[in-house]
Amino acid sequence: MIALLARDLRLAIRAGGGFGLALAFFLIVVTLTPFAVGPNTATLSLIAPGILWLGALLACLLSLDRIFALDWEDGALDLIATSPLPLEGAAAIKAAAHWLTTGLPLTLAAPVLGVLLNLPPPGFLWLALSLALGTPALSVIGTFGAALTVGVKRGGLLMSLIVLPLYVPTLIFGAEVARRGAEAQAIATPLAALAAISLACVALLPFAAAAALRVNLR
Amino acid sequence: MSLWEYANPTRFMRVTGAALPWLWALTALCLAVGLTWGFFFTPDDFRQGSTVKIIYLHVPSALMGINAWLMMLVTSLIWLIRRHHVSALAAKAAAPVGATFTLIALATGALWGQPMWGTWWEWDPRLTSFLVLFLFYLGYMALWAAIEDPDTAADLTSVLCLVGSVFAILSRYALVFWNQGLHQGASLSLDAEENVHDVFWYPLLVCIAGFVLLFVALVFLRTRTEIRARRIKALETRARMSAA
Amino acid sequence: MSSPAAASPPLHSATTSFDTTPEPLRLAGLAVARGGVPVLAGLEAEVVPGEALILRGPNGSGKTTLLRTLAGLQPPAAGTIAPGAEAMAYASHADGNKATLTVQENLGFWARLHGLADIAPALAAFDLAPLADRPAAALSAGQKRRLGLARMVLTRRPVWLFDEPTVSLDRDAVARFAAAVTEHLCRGGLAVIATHIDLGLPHARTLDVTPFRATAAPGDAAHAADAFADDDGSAYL
Amino acid sequence: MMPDLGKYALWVLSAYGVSIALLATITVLSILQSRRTRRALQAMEAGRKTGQGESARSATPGTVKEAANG
Repeated sequence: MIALLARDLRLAIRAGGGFGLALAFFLIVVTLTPFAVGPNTATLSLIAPGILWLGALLACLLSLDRIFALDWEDGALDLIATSPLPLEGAAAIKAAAHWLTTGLPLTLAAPVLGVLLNLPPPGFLWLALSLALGTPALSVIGTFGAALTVGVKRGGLLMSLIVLPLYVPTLIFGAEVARRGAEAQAIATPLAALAAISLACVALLPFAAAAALRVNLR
Repeated sequence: MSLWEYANPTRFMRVTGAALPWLWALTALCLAVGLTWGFFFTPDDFRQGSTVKIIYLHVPSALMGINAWLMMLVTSLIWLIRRHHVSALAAKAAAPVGATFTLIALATGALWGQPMWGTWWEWDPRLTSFLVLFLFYLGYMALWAAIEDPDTAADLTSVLCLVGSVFAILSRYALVFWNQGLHQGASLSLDAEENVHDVFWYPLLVCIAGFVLLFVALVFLRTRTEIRARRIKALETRARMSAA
Repeated sequence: MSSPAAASPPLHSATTSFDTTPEPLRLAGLAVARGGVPVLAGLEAEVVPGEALILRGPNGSGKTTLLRTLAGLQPPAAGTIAPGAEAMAYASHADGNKATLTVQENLGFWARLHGLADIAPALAAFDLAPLADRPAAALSAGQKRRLGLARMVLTRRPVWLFDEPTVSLDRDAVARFAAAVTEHLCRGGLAVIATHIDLGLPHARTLDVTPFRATAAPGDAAHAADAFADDDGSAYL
Repeated sequence: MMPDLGKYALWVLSAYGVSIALLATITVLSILQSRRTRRALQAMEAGRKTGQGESARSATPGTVKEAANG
């Protein structure tokens, strides 16, 4: 298990690994928002949690099709499937690698970018916490989407169409925690719901992803 | 002869071939009676005025939009467990029909709400969950279209349907939490006492029957088309194999 | 039959033993399908340890599908395979090595994936040690094939499955490959290789898959897999 | 005969109009697709019946293309 994680992390960091792409995309989306919405800081701070969450979600979505496509093309996926490592483990590890290279950096960068959007002070902590809880779900749902569409040439768009509706619950609860945190309201329920969804996804979706991989490897 | 016998393509074709003409006739009858009865012969609601007539389209289509996805879920499970091709093809056939019903529910819901809520589209949780359901339908149909091998496509779409169903229900509750909601109370809940007044009730039942029959007829028709398409593909493969 | 092995450098002795004792490979009534359509049916074969089975047959006759079924990547349409997929080491056309990783990192990954830490003997066996820190992108076809062979050894699995291994290899690389497989057979391993050239392996038997093609004749068991291909089409019209 | 729809006439009528249009579309599309597939299958079955194999391959252009890149 760790061998696959170590290899994927090394690949991501190596030249052309695409480690910084999601972060750069996130930065661009956040900087574009005031151009679209106008520089009025009052409106910006109102929509800051939502925009930051949506930016992080789209950045996650962007880097999903790399999860299996590279190993599919150079035959590594076949060899990993014949190795003692079960496909469920491989799917979970791929999701963890995606989270470490995309979800975690986004979670750390979001508060910094919050300054750009004039995020109210109490919001910083809750934004980071909600993203920390939400991005694992985004990664593992994305891994499931990637496993479904790995056989499809240029399946990136198809995968987004499949994965985005699956992101709806996490986005709603995550953005709600960030917004309520920013406005210092009670956040117990959305926080619990967000954590519950993430835990359920991380626990169950690798099995669905592995089933999809087995079908595609046939 | 167990129920599973119907999954054999030839028997399915024979049975549905016989049933379809009757089904179309019954559907036309129910729809005609239900809609005309509801449209022409029911009084206006004291609060909503004549817009209440939209109930005869909104409630049945909303009901069928959800039931179509449930039917797809069941057929996907049947395909995964018992590997019956007809079941997978029925799921593939039902998706566009379910999507159309969901679209009708969305359109009629928006039009019905417009006078009451004063805006064309109100982010009401129940109406919005139909929008999300519609996105699920699009993803499901796109996945079917994207994969050439029919068996692989059937497997992958079945897995997507299972996972999608869980997330559709999750989205449903997330949306209720997300916006308290302006939707009128359940006009058709099982505890009878708070249901719509009788005079609206009977035409509504007929309309629902009409929509259910329409759904079944369309799914039968489209499944037969899918089976014929698979038959053509099989004959072509055979011709190629015996030629090569 | 002069063995070409003499010309190549000395090979590894008992580098890494097998993790399971090699048993004979038995195929009983095996049928394989590609995309739901049966390709081969009624396959009977037995390979004893120390022996190689060479698969012959035109392109698209099902050799690759058969190898993938043996490797456990897809379930057989009918029949049985003994031993199970955990005894099979599979090598397809694409060797699954990452271009941006060095030879050492690639081999290290495959070794740890199969529960082995030490890759030095495998590196030495295929004299890849001087190439250890060269990125896989900079390897020649012959060097890539040697890297693939080193991976096969690292899996410590008795049955090697090769799909057209000598494609784009020059004469010397082919000889080296044949020597490595011969060494594997001498240590009691087995091999199933889909190839068109004569590798000069000591105990090699050839299996032509063409007679086992699943013909389009309706009615036979493997054929029933495609539920829509029955002969009488009247019900469909 | 037309019921007095009052000031909401536009909403009610457009709701009925849109719904009936959508229902008609899905039904007509399904029927057309069904007919097209059925005709193709009949052509193929006829081809298969006349010459067992030889003419079947030439009867439907699909197979020739299929065989070419098969």
